[in-house]
Order: sequence, then C-alpha cells, then structure tokens
Amino acid sequence: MADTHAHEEQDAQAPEHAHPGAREYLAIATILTVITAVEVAAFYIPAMKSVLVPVLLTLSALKFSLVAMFYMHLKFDHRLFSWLFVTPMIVAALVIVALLKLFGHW
Amino acid sequence: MASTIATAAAVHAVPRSESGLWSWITTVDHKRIGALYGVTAFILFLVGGIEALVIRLQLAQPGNHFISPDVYNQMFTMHGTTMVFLAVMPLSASFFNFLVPLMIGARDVAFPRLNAFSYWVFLFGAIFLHVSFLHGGAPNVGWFGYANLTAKGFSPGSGVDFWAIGLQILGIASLAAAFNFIVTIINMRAPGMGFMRMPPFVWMTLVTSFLIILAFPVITVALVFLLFDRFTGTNFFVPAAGADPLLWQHLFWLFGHPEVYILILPAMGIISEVLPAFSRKPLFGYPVVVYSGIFIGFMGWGVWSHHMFAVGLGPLADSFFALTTMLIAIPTGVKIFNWLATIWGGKLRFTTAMHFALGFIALFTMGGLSGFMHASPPADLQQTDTYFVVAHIHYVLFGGALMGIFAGIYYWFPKMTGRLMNERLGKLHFWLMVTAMNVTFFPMHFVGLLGMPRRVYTYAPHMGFDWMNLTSTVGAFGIAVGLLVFMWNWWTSRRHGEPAGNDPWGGASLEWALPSPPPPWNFATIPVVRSIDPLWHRESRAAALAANEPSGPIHMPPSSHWPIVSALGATLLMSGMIFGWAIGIPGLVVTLAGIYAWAFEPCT
Amino acid sequence: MVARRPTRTVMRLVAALAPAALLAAALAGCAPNDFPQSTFNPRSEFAGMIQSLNLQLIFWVVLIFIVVQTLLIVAIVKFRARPDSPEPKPVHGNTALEIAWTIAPAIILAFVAVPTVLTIFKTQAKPVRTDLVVKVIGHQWWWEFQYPDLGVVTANEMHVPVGRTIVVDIETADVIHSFWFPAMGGKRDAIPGRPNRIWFTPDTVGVFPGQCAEFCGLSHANMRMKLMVETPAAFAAWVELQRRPPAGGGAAPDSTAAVSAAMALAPAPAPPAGSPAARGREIFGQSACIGCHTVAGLSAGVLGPDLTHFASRTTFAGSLFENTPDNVARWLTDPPGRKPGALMPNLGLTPEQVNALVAYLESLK
Amino acid sequence: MSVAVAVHAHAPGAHRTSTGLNSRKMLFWAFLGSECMFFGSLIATYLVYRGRDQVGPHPHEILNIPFTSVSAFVLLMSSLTMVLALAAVQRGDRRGSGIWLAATALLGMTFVGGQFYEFTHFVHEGLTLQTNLFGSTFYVLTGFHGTHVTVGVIWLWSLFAMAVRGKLPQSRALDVEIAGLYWHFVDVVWIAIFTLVYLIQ
Repeated sequence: MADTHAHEEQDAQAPEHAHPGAREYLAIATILTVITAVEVAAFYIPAMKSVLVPVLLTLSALKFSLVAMFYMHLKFDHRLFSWLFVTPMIVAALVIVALLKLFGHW
Repeated sequence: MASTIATAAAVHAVPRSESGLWSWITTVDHKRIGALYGVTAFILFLVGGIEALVIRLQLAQPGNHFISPDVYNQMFTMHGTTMVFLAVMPLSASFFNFLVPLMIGARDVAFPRLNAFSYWVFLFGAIFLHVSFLHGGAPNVGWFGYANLTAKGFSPGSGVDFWAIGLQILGIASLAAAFNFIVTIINMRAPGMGFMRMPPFVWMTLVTSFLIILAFPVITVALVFLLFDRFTGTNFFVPAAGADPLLWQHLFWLFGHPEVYILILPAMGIISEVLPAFSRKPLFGYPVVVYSGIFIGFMGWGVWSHHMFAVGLGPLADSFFALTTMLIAIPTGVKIFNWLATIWGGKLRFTTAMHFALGFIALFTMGGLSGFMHASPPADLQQTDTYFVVAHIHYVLFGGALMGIFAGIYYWFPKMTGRLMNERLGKLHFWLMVTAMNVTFFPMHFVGLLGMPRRVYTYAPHMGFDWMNLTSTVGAFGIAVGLLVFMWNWWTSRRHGEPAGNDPWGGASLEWALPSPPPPWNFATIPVVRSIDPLWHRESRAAALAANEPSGPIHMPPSSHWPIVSALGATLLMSGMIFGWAIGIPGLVVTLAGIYAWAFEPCT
Repeated sequence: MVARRPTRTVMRLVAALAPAALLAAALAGCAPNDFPQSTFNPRSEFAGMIQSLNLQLIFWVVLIFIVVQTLLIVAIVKFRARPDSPEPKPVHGNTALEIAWTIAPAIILAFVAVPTVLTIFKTQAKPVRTDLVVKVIGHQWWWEFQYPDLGVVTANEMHVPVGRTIVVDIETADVIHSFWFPAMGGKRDAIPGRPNRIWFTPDTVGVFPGQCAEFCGLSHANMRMKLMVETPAAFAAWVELQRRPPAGGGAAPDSTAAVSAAMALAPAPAPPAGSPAARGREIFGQSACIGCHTVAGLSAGVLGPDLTHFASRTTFAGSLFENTPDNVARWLTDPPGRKPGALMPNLGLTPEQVNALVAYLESLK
Repeated sequence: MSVAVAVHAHAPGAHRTSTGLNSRKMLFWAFLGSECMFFGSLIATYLVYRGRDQVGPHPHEILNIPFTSVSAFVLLMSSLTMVLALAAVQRGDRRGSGIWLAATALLGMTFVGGQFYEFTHFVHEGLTLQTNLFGSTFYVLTGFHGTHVTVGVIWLWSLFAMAVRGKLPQSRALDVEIAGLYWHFVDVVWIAIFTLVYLIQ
C-alpha cells in the first residue's frame, strides 16, 4: 500500500502552492533594504532616542519574518515547519526576556 | 504462523556480513544500535554504581579515611555525570532505538546512519570522559560545575576540561539522536497511525526529543563560555571583570531542569505501556496522559530557578518560580491518578515488569512529594544542598527513571531476544532492589533535615546522623546484590530462557505482532493501523499480524562504516583541546573525510 | 500466590511509614543536643516561620502520600487476577473523574501557595530594625566575621546577642559558599560580586553549629562554624574583650568609628621577655605567618584568619578542631595534612618553634 | 514465501512519509529550531552583560555603524541571490544555478571578510577577547555567527562545484533548498544581532 499512498514523493519539485517568483523575491529584497536604511537612519536621528528601542525591535522583527516567510518559504510550506521553528524561537525569546529581568535590566 | 517461521528462517539465512564484529561496527539497524546503547549504558551504569559504593563506604562513619577528599569529589562528580549522561539517558535511548520504529510500524529510523553516528559519539565521549582518571584526575567540581569554582585559578587540573569537552561530545550524540527521533516519529508512522493513536511511549519519546534539542544548545553555550574562560582567558565568569557567576547557574539549570524531564519522561512512557498490558485494560485517559506529558515538557522551561532559591533572587522571582513549580505538580498528579485508574478494575497479573511499574508509582510519588516540599522557597532554604535533596533526586531518578527502565527491560526482553527472563529471579531482584533502595535513600531525608549538607566527604560525629549514614551504606550494598541477581538473570535467560513467541504478554501495540526477535526489516509489509491498541481489536489485530506477510521487495539501508569514522574524528578533534594539535589535526582530517564520504555514499 | 506478594509490598510500605512518622515527630520536638544541626530546631523567628510552613507542607505531603499509596494498595489487592475474574471493561477514560483530579491538586496547591508567598515576602522584607550588622565573608575554607560598627573581626565563631535583630551581610573572598545556621533559618549563598543579606532574631541562648552548604572545593566538608548566642551582657563583654589589645592592657579604640580591619585596634603588648610566648612572637614576626595573618600591632595579613584574639575562640581552622595547645601544635606542624587543601603551607617548623608559637598564640586572649 | 531483501540505493528522502513531507527538510527545520536556542543563549549573555564592564573600550566607542550597515546589507542581498539560485535549480537552469550560487558565496565571503577587517580593527583599538566582558561576549557571539557564515560559504561552493559539473539537476533541488534554509537562517540571526548589538547600544 506504500505505492498507493496519497502523498507522492514530493521533495524534488515541492509543487505545493504557487511559489513566489523572481519578481516577488526582488520586491522583498527592496523592502528589506528600505527597512535596514530606516533602522540606520533612526539610529542617527536624535529625536528618535526615546522610541528607538521599540522601533528598532519592531523593524527587525519585521525583517526577520519577511525572510522567514518568503525566502524560507514558511508562508507556503507545511504548518509543521513553522511549528518546528517558531516554537523554539518563542522559547528563546522568553528566555532572553526572563534572563534580562532576572539580572535586573529593567 | 507458517510465514513467521519462514521469516525467522530468513533471519538465520542472512549473509555472513550480518554477524561478527564488523557487522556490529557498521550496523545501521535500529535494533542492533538499541542493543549497543543498552549494553554500553548498563556497563557505565555499573561504573557509576561502583562510584556510589565508594562514596557510601567513605560516608559509612564520621571522620572516615577510606578515600581522600579529592578522590571523593571526583567520585561524586563522576557518579552524577555518569548516571545522568552515560546511564539513564542512553538507557532511555536504547528503548527509543529498539522500540520506536517497531511501535510506529517502520522498518528503521528516518536516518539510520545518523543513528549509528549518535551511538558511536556517545561511546567515544564516554571513553573520553573516563580517560581523565588516567590523565591527572577526573572532574571534581560536581556534575553541575558551578562557576567560578571551575575557573582555572580554583581548578587548575585538566579534570574540568575533560568534563566540559566530554559533555560537548555527549551533547552531539544526544542532539543527533533527538533530531532523528523527532523526524522518525513525525514522518515514519504506519498508515492510519495518527498522532493520537501513537503508543504513549512514542509520545514521551517525542516530547523528550524536543526537550533535548531545545535544552542542549543552552548547555553547549554555557560550556563554550567555560572553555573559552579556561583556554583563552576570557571573562565570562570572572567576577573581577564584572561578570556574574550566577549566569552559569541560570544557563545550567535552563538546561538542567528540562534535563530532569528528559530523564523521567521515557520511564513514564514505559510504565504507560506496561500497566495496561498487565491490567488487560487500555491506558485510562490516554489523551490526558499525553497532554500532561507535553505540558510537563513545556512547563519545564519556566521553573529552572527553583534550583537557585538560596542565591537570593528576590521575593518576586522566588514567588514566580515557586508557583510555576507547583503548577507542574498538577499534570504529574494527573498522570499518577490516571495510572491508578488504569489498574483500577483491571485483571492484574503480577509479572516482574508489573512489579517494577507499580514500584515506579509508589516510589516516584514519594520523590514527587519531597519535590513538592522544596517547591516552597522558604522551606527549600532549609532543604537545598542537604541530603534531603539527595533523597529527593534518588526517589525520582532511582525510584522513577530506573524502576521504569527495569520494567521496560523485563517487559521487552522477550521481544529483543526471543526468550523470557526468569520470573522468580526477576521478583527476587525487584524485592531486593526496592527494599535496599528504601534502606539507602529513605534515611537521607532525615539526614538532610538534621542538617547534613550534600557533597561533603566527611562529617563530624555527635551530629545524630551516624547510624543513618551507616544504614544508607548498608542499603547501597543491598542494591548492588539486587543488580547482581539481575545480571545473572539476564545472562542465563539470554541463552536458556523459555522461548517467548511473538506475544508473551498479550500486548496491545504493533511490536507484539512481530516475531521475537524481529527480523532486520521488522515489517515484511507495513501494517495499517486502525486503533490505538491494534492487537486488542479483532479486525485491527488481523491487519497488524498481516505485517508478517511479505508483499513485495524490501529496501533496507546498507551498512556503513562512515558513522563510526566520523564519530571517531569528531571525538579526536575535540580531544585536541587537551591533547594538542597532534590529536586535533588528524581528528579534523578524519572528521572531514568521514562527512564527505558519508554525504556521497550511496544509501537510503 | 504471586498475587499476594504485592500485598506484602503494601504492608512493608505501611511498616516503613509508621517509624518514619514517629521519627518525624521525634525530630520535630526533639532534644537539640542529639541533633545539634537539625532544621527542626528553630531558635529564631526566621527559622520559626520556615518551620511552620514546613509543617503545613509535611501535613499535605503525608496526606497525599497516604491517599495515593492506599489507592495503589487497594487496587493491587482488589484487582489481582483470579481464575474466575471477568475480563475487565475496556474503559478509556472518564472526563468527570479526570477533571476532578486535576482540580483537587490545584486546590491543595492554593492552600500551600498562599502561605508560601506570604512567607517569602515576610522573610525577605527589610528588617524591622537593625540591632547589629555582621559581615560574613566566606573563604576557602573558613568563615570571617566582621562587626563593622564595633570594630571587631573574628573567624569561624560568630557571637550575637539574644533577642536582637541581626542583619547578616554575606560576601565571599573566592568562590561561592553558602552561609547556614539551621537553627537560625534558611541558608543564603555567598556569591562573588553579589552581596547578599539575611536577618534573624535569635530567641535562645546557646551554641549552634552551622556549615558551608554550597560545594566550594576540596575542603568544603571542613568549612564549619559556630554561632554563640549570648545574653546581651555576655555579648558586650565579648565585644569588650575583642576590642582590647590581646592579653590585657591598652585602651580600646573609639567605639563609634566604623572600622573593618583589626588594624585599628591598639597594638598588642609584647609578652614578658624571655618567656616562650615572647620567643613565639619573635618567630611569628620573622616567618611567613605575618604574610597572611593579622595580629594587631604586629602584622596585617588578610589571607588567613585574624589572630589578634585567637585564644578567645573555642575552635580553629574552619571550626574543625578544639582550640587546645596540642591541637594547635599539631596544626602548625602540618596544616594541609590536618585539613586537606588548607592554604596555609607546612612551614617546616622545628618542634621548639612550634611550642613557642603555641605559647604565643594561646596568650592572645 | 521468499522475502526479497534488497539493499537498495536510491535518492535520499524518497521514502513515503506519514506527513508527506521530506524527512531531511524536517530534520533541518528542527535543527534550525535548536539553533534558535543556541543563538538565543549567546544573545542573552551579551545583553545580560551589557554595561557591566570595568574597563573600556565600550560598544559605543568602537562599533562602526556605517560599516556594519553595509555588511548587513550584503548579507541581506545574499539571501536574495540564494532564493534566485534555488529558483534556477528548480527550473533546471544550469547556468543560472551556477551564477547565483557563486554570487551568494561571494557575498557571504564579502561579509566574512568585512567581519575579519572589523575584528582586526577592534584589536588595534585595544579590544580583545580578554579585554573586558564586552570583548568576550561580542567576539564569541559574532564569531559564532561568522563561523556559521563560513560553513555556509563552503557548503555553497560545494553546491557550485556540483552545479558546474552538471550534477545538480532539478531532482536535487532539495539539496539547494536545505542549504538555502541554512543560509537564510544565518541571515535572520544577523538581523537580530545587528539590531540588538549594533543599533541598540
């Protein structure tokens, strides 16, 4: 019954949903570049000082998700892969936050 | 039945390369790797046990001079390190290896060569760690290796280096195995075996594997810091540079607490298989048992600082970690009640395996309850770092993990060898060990509450705990006698035990459909699973037994010697940190060659 | 036959429990003399709070233990396979039951969690008042006690007045140690670069042993100490003695000066010329002793314990040995041989030199 | 009744799987999850120790934002070339595969070269591994990241060698996809490091 199984070998073509093409990849790259430029700019603008940390954290999280979702295909791949990656990431983030708190950083 | 015999004949007809030393060195068969893990880990368990006996002899009376304080410190460090990393973890890994593919209806694990690699790295790491005895003394800073005692200035010998590098090597083995079992369990299940039809042992293997892949990177990083401090003079744990030695403790217990669950969850999985089989009743509340296991695994990440109440974290952190710790008591309690409900109303057969499973419930409950006591920080301030905690961990790890492992050995020995173990000797082993275990560890509760700190090589007379320590020492030798009975039983039953047949106990899960021992390919046909206990239902039983009827060619992965070569290379490479370039450079070359050859070796 | 064995297990468990309960009761009320380092012998309000919490915990733990083991035993006895027992019903679960035994532990937890959190905040609150500050410094492997407000420095034996709130500042000179007098309450770690503090109010006069509770290397087992809880008058007399130059004579320094080093004390007067003690003082002054030890007026070493009032202590070397001339002589002959890992080296002293040093040290009252 | 046991060589991961997902890819995602904890611990240490130095140089005195912004940009662009390489392999475009794989590897080498320059420069400025906590945590964190990039570069060149020899057909696109996952992961880690270490001082 192995042969009759619904899921065929699918590693080669990965034919799930419509993968983004070169155009989308370029668009994402442009967005990433712009965000990076904004981040660096924010770093140099004195007026941003008070909100710098939340702004930078948000922007880098955005970059992170764009790369993970589009370049790493998490958006188009099986949910399981997202689970395998995002759960540890959340644990890691919580650990960082907890350690900062325990060492009295705020 | 005829087909079973024919299949068994095929096993004996396998080519010559399937027997002999070389076949074991190059094997990728999960059952053989399981056997290698089991035997190696048991030998190391005996080494750790001998270390424990030495410790107990030294503590038999106050002011004893049986061994020097330095040897004592080496003994308790190696006892802890050995029992955690070289005995209980690999014994569990032995069960993962042998059972998981059989239970989920697979021919092997997802990555058979990676599996062999895990074993060889584990073996070489264990040997490396023990080389320290011949090379200036074993590690002597405790299995927890608190900074800054591990700094070069306070521990100038190479023992700490051996410890840190040895744990890194063993970490590679654990990680590789854990990745393998995650993928195996998610991806190699037989058709019809949904997640909620997996045997509870497989579930606990999955949770344990996730804990390993998340916890080991943390200790890896901590050990990297330690090695940098010791080899290059960095400041990670140097208070004079502004560093905080508590960082080590946080990182260590961030790993260490999940590690506790890595040790106990497999045993919980084992008894969740054994209790139903000998009660003739399905596991009570299977989904709840599974979810409790997952919840315990997840909560294991939020409680680590309860190992550190005495360091003065402040009332807020103390309260937080006290409450999360107490929260874990709920799923643990739920599991215990579910096990009780499983046997309740059953038709109990008191085989040796059942004895050990019931012993698990009784003893693990005690370990859990003492754990509940020091979940309360103020109470813990009187208990932590005393023998009370030694009693607690031994009720959890001996009364829990080891009782579970022995239940598993007696339960699956027939499947592994095709013969039954001697029940009379088995019960003698059980009663000797349970009695001796209580004689050894029960007084430790009181020794601790009476004020004896742990990790002391001697104690003053007239403190009121002389006779209790002596009792513990006597008990430890009782455990040793029990183990001798077990070893005798194992040795003789292997050759002369009663033939077991496919299913001596009337088990519910897929492995009992197969001949004992199973053929190299396990399932001649991959069965279709229609229920959680396939062998207990008429129609799914037929489907499961059909697994022995061949229905086409079988692809099996070929043997490979590259895993052992790569493992040897990696170990030599890391040993180079102690033994110098002459070992390190060849190690690097062998590693790269091994990985290259591995990557381009035709295989499955 | 086989089935009966578990019954015996149960009986054995019950049998084990009974003496355990008796033992617990005995310990709780017990004679402290038999168990001097017992945690069930609270002699301060800090220890008392822990004790009452601990007793609550023990109550619940014993209760749960009895319930679970009873259920286990009953199941084992009642449901053992008999030739005539029917095939069990394949029960897969019972939602109501499972909810019940999820909630029951949660309720018990609430009963424990509330007093736990209250006690945490009570014991870690700011001290209601501060009668005496003692700075404890852990060393491999001995304890140093400084009384910054009194200008007193001593080792291994901590003196405090009864009924007064003692604030203990805990530090370390090398690795992590843990300060623990069970009779006074819980332990607290001495961590490099991270000063810690506890406080307690002793309520009974007496001598209470304690020891380092965090593994700190080779001689961790030998890092013991004593707490002398004294009447205020006796404590004042002890302070007076410590502030005096040893062996009488000399004026006490200004008591308001907060000094941490014993160097502020007036110099010790020399023993009568020609006596063994004088010869000992000479040897002390010329040998490696002065590199590590302070004797007011003679030396200012800080690596080893302050010896200015050595003879006023009942024990020495991590409270390991009685302070007798014989013991001190044996110690001076080979310190690492007497206490493994002792940083004090074997100075290769002749018996004559040892005797002179003993005479000198025993004169430092 | 005879059981044919064939020791068979065929494409890796070609087995039927219960989820229909490729086993190697799944292992790799689990590995990346594990790597999250690895870098998480390194980053946590860097952040915990920030501002505890007894002696300089301190981060704000030495970190060169314009220079590192360019490095970060280079690594971001290498992620773009990486997805283009994968797309080329999946199309069976042998020439494109080679070009984009080489471009990715070269961008990666540029990044590593930049890091090498940065480290040498910092050492000249008086910041070594041993100088202070900043030195220890900074070099070990970014050094481990740099090591990951270096491993990725070696991996990419091996794939490049296979591509130019025509040994990277469409059927082996998974090999490139997995290398790509690794490469993108290294990129997102740098996104985090760039923000947490360089920009938030």
